[in-house]
Amino acid sequence: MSLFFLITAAIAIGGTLAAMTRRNPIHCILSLALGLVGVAGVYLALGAQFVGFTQILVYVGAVAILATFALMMTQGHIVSALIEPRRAFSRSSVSGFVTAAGVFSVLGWAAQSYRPLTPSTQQAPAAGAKEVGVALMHTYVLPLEVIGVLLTAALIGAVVIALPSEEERS
Amino acid sequence: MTPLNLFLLLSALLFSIGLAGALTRRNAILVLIGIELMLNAANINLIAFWRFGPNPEALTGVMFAIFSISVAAAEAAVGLAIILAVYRHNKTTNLNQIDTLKG
Amino acid sequence: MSWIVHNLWLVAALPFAAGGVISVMKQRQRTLAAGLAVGSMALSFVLALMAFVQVLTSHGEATRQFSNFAWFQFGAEWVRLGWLLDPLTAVMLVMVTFVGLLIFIYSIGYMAEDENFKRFFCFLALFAGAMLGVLIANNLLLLFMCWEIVGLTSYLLIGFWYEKPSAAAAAKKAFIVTRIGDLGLFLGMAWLYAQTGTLLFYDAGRGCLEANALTTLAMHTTVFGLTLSSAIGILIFCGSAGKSGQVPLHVWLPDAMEGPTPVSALIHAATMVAAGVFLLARVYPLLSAGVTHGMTTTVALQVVTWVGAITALFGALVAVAQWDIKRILAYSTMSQLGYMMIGLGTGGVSVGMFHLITHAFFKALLFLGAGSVIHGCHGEQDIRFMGGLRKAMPVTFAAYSCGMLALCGVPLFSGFWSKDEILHSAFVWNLSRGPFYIGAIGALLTAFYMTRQMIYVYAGTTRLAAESTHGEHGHSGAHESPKVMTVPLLILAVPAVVLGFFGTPVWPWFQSFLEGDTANVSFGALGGAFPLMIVSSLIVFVGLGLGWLLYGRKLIVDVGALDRIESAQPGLFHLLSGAFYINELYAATVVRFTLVAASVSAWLDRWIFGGVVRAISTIFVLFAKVDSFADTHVVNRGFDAGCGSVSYGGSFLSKLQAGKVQRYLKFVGVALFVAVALLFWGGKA
Amino acid sequence: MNAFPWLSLLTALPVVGAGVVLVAGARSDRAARFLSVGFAVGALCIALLLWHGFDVNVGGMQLVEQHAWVPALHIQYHLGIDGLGLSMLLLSAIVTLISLGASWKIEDRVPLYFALILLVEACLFGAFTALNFIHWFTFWELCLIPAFFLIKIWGGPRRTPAATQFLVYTMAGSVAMLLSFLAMYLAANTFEFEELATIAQSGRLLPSLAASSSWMHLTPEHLGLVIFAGVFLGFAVKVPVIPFHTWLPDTYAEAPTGTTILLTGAMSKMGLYGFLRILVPIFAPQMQSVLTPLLWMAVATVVLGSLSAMAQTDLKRIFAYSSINHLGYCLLGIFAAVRYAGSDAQLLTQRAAALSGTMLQMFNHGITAATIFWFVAILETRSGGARELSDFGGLRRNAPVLAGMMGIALFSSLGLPGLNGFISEFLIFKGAFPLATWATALCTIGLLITAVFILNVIQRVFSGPLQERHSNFLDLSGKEQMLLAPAIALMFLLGLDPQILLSHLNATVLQLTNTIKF
Amino acid sequence: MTPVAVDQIFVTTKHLLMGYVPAFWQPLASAILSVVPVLVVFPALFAVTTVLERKGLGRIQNRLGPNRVGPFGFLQPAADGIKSLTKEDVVPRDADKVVHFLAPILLVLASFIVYAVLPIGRNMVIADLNSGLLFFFAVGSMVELAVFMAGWSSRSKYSLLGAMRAVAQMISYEIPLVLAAVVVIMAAGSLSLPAIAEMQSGYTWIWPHWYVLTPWGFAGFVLFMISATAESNRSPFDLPEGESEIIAGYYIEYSGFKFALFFLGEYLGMFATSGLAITLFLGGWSAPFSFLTWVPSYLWFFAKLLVLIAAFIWVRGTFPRLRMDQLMGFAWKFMLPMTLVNVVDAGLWHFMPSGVVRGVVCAAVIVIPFALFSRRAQEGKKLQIRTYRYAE
Repeated sequence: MSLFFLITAAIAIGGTLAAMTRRNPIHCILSLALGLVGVAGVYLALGAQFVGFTQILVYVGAVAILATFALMMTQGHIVSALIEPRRAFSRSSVSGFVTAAGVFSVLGWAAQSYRPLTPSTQQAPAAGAKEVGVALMHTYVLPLEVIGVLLTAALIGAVVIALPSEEERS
Repeated sequence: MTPLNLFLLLSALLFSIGLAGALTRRNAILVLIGIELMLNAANINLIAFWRFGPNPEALTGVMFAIFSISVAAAEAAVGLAIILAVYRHNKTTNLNQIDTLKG
Repeated sequence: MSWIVHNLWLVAALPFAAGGVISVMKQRQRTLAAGLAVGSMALSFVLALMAFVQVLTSHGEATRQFSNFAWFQFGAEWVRLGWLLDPLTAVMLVMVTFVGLLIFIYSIGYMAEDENFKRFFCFLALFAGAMLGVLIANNLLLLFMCWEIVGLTSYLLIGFWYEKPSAAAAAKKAFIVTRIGDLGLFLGMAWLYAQTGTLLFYDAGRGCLEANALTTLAMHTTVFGLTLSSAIGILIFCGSAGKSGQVPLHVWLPDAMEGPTPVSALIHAATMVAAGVFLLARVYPLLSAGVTHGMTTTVALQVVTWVGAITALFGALVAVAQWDIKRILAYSTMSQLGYMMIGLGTGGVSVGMFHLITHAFFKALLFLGAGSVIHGCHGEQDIRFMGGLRKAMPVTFAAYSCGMLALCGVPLFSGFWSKDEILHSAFVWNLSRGPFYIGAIGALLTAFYMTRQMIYVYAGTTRLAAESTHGEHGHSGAHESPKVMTVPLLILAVPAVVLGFFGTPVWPWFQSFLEGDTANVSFGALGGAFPLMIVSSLIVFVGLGLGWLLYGRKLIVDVGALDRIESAQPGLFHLLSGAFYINELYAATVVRFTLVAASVSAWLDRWIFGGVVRAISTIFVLFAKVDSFADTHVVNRGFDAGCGSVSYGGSFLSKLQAGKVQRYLKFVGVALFVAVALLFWGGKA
Repeated sequence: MNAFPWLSLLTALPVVGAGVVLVAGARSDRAARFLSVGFAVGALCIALLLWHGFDVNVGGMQLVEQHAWVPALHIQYHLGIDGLGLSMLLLSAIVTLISLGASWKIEDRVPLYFALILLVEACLFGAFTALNFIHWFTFWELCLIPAFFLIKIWGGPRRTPAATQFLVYTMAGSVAMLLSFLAMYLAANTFEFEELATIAQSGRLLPSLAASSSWMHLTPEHLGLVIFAGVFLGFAVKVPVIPFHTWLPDTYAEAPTGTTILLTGAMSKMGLYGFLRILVPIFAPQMQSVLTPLLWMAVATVVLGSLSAMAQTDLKRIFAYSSINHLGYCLLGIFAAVRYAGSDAQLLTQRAAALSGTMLQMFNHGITAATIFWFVAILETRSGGARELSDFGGLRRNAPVLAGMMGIALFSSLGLPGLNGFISEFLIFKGAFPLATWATALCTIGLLITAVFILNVIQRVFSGPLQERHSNFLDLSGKEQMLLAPAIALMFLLGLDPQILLSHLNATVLQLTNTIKF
Repeated sequence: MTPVAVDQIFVTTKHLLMGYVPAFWQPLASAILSVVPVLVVFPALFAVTTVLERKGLGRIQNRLGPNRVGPFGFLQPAADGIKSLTKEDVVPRDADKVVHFLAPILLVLASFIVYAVLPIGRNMVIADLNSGLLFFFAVGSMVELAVFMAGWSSRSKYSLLGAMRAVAQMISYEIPLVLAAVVVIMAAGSLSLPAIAEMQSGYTWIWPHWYVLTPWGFAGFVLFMISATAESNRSPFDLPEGESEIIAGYYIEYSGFKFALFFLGEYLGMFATSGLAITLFLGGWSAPFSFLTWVPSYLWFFAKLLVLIAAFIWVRGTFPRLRMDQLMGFAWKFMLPMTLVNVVDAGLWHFMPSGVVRGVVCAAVIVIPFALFSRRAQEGKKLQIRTYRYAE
């Protein structure tokens, strides 16, 4: 239980909590970025260096930016419209929190009571770029290609969906 | 309380936070962010099980996490594009006002 | 082995090379083209003489020399080719190169006015090369290849005046009909190859014409109780029947006269048609394989003999009733080829070959003479429009007479000796006298139709000025041909007269030469042959007399006058002049059958094979239609009814579907909670 | 020579070429034409280089490139050539050049056309070098796509149905083949041709087939036949074997002539290649057990093909059927070769002869048919699109050189000795006659009918009086003569010295001869 | 002292110092010993660079540049620093104060962190991560976030526009940047920057094994430098700052030391990407000729860095600014295809046997598409000397 893990876990929890509770969506996104950096730290703590850096690259570098862009392109020009009203104790919010709390209770209970059937090996294996690359090009080459196709499809799909339709452009 | 349980607990917590956000926020973009958060929580699980599992040499968890991140990125791109399209149509991203799927 | 054996291929290669060079020359380089062709032929002639001398001066086994080489491989084996020098080759080489050379020279005059002069010599040279290739081949495959190229050049030369539709059609006919025979040869070759594992004729004991192979071939029997050797022999004979215009594959030969006359002389009288006989002579060991002491002949030889006999009679009969000077000679050639077949079948190689050689000279002479006549008459070929040419063309007349007498078999002329020998061997054939009688009748008819032709062409006064269908030149009167044409005629006339003396019963030099022996003069042999000589001489003179009786006594003056036989027996005459309507018969049967088969095949293609495909696609389309019909009328209607009730129930459920995404998510969350809870509490308990 | 992936390079070059032609040709049609020819020449140079470096004493695969592709499914990127593959590569390279030459006058969407032709070439190269089913099948199917567009866009008036028929028909065959191979994969767990052949020859294929896919309770023998039938169908359609040929005349007639050249010169060889590479090594026992119908099909292909050709009046249709007829001889050779022959050395020799002849015929027919269609293209261009026999006549007067050169090509097709067609036909007949006597004898009818219709073409096109409208018909220009001369020279060369080709084929023939086991 | 000793002088010094530290504190001490020099050297370099740039630009524009403070104006940075420190720190009333405050800090932080993986000399790297390059790009992408934060939090139209421009541009050029670097990864087979530098430190005769000397390496270097210029928002890609349109872009509302921090961050980013380019393509700290290896490696690194900085300055003084559509079109229609072609080229290089043929083929593979793409790009454009027409 290293200090590093505790710090990163704290960052992750704090960031995500802020992301889900701040009223200003921009703050939410920025906190989310912080939280995800924390998650990346958790990955590093687990020895998955490649995944950790990928996490930062993808989430901080792309997803967060994408979300801000989306925000800007929807209501970015009206700052006040962004801020959600305070209604923490409205009916739907309460029911949402209750549901989430329920889920956490069962998941947390399951997590803390879990006992692995086979003991783990103590030494953390290497999961650096080289090992990941070798695995991707050999065992997982088919999934890799599928993911490639998926990303291409998503790229094209996103462009097509987000394009203004004909009459909107004219 | 083994390290694995701790990671799982963290994952469960993040998952629940994401779920709470997704359930309570009204802004579609933030709901999407909540969902991303849930995916991340799942990834922590994957990595943790890989790290403390019986056969870490296979890199299965890492691979799964990488693919999951890729899929999440694709999902975010498409999801945000959809939100843009919906916004253009409805002039809002408030989910309470978007209910054309009503039965 | 001497130089000439190793380099025998040069004999064939030189004209080939000349032909190749001429083919890429300019149209107007006429002199060069002719010079190249004639020069190459002259060189070949010299080489042929060298080969001849080589054979002449060697004895016993050494008379047959060959040189083989590997060509290509398949699997573990190599296909080997080679050339062969034996008396048969040597004699044929000299004959072909000599006659060919003369005809080349003659063509310079004959074709002088033709714009495609160069092309003509190109084809001629190619032909000569291929023909010589046939002669020197020591491998049936090589022989076959040259054989086919001979056929091709023949095709090209017959169709030389391609703008005339009849010439083009005749060329096509010639190629196809001979190819029918060639297919037999092809199969025979494949079969022989399969059985003996080689196509080399002679290969130091391993060749297919040598004792080892022949014994095996003669021992095994195959379909119809034939021995293998006979069956293969008959297939090979198909090829030579096609090339040599034997019944029933003779139909192309008369039509081939559409080609220029030197071509007719060279290809369709002297050399190519004789190649069929040569081929049989070459594979004679195969044909006669299995002849035991008790039996003198084989099935294959019998087939050869009888086909030859029928052809001999057929040709002679038809020649009686022809008007075209070249067609008469063409049918005559057919008939003479039949004789050669009889000779080969009954008497062996030397008998047939002797007639082949003498015939080559006098028939070339006759054709060139006819060409000279046609040339003199400005392209007129119908003998009814000729007449009186004796005075106008004295040189031609003299030479032509020699040829005619030799062909008729007038004693002491070359044809007499060779034909007599055939009749003799047919007479002593122990299976049947049939061929002898047929031959005798043929000889009589030969003398008769040649007399008829001579009288029509040369006697009396000219009928050329009379209204002619062909004389578009507008010249009146005939004229003698230039020196370049008459000199070859005169040169050819000499062997036509004297060549026979090399193969008389008294001094059978030629026969011995072919068998590799030395000839001895023995007047004793004359005694056996003498009675038959008398008989055949009589037959000839009867024929001549008959001809003179019918045509010579009272000369024809009117162009439109009926033939003497026509006026007496019109039905018979028309049957003969129509060549027994064999062409028409073929047109009605074989050709029509093929055409019908072709259209049936096209129909099959369109309606059966294509139809099945269309039917399948139609079935699929039908399925689709039925399906869509069922969809719209059955399924949908039932579905609509069902839907009514479902939607009633659904409207209740749809209240839950508020369209609020988060509410759905909440359901999922609750479900997750319940599921996990159940899983843990329920599963652990 | 061996370290470098020459075969991959060869396959990739036309693809690159297609891209370059598309991009660079957008501005200038001329550039597109010359660039495509440049790439085709490059491919030919590589093919010749391979030819030069080929070890003629090795019967197996050379220049093998093998990499795992999808390891989970045992799909490999596996390339290699033996004599057969090599000759087909060379043929494809030459035929592509001929096709480009014949397409020179195309004016519509030039870069696309030439790029598609290059793509076809790439697919041919790919298919002739692939040794793994999936890899091979990819190219086999990919080949259809550019061909389809070539027909669909540049074809004659009835191009749309023709293109569709072509695509659907060949696809149907391919699907059957794919199913069969999947069944074999289930049984043998490999897509490698060589491994499949080894398994089949050791007799292990049928039992494992029966074990893995016991379909409708068939006996292993019958199951084997069903699987064989699937694969056979795929190839039979491509070759084509009568009665699976109905797509061919329409397609050949409607396709632009340059494409027809590719179709007949190289693509039809893919089917025969499949017969030799796949069917014969793997399915010899099955072929043996249905030999009689197979031989009937070969005879039908030869005889009906030639008869139908005789009944046509359109030049392209005539030579389309002529193509069927000529490939029929190959079928005869292949089918005769799988006849049970025991271990008699004499009959093994016949088998070698038949197989040699077949491979030689594949090459020869490619060259000859491509050249003939080139001439047809020339006739078509000069007469303003006329292709009917009755549209011509007497052309020899105005165009003696054209008549002479086309005559040589036609006589080569007819099987005249001294030209390339003869040797291969002789070898096939020589080998097939003792193995399948009656079928071979019947096939000689085809030889005769071929002569009839080819001479008929010569007579109707070149002989007779010159038609009025062709009075300005031009003879071949010097440039055209220069372009055509190599093809004609090749015919002579292969006719006079077939050893050039046979020396490279022989080790392969021997190997194939010995792999036919029962 | 041997050249090796001189080369390793900082390394040995560190080890020497570490010996005096108790074991428990050693990690921390080691980090401090490694980090502090970087924190000192590069800001110092920033100071030197600003004055060099101003003087250089001045010369290019035919004027003198700063020459008042100190000898030849070399103390100008100090003056500037004092000025910015003493200026009032103005924060707009409507601004999101926290984010407004955090933005420059995050920017400088991210710019500094990337130096962790950059080898500035033989054995001189703070953290030798085996995914170093990935780390570099991952942390580098945080800069975008910082820029956005700055632009958004200022509540100003200009700064928001500038921020959006900057972010769009940086995202667009990040792809060619990474793809241009991919070729090096393919060649080196490693993501670790010290390992990549080590790979290039060999020599053939006197020539170094720098990747820039291969066709794909040269193309990759050029593409990388173009992308890097855009990535660091420098001229001619400095639209986010476009003074003539949006005054100064995202940091328009900043003043005083925060403004200076932005400036610092920009230059640090430039140094870092230049350093990365050096490491990837120019052999890192290795000498350009084998006979020059006696010169210490860190000197080579800084020498190369200065050359590249000079090139940046030169480019800034030479090229006019692009239009937004040109900028994006250039990224997607030229840079991206070219980098992809370059990846293919590197693969080809890898699989072909070495020799002249390989060089020619690979050069052709990159030059031909370059010619084709650039011709395509110029299609239908009349290229001529422009005559400006003033607004009517």
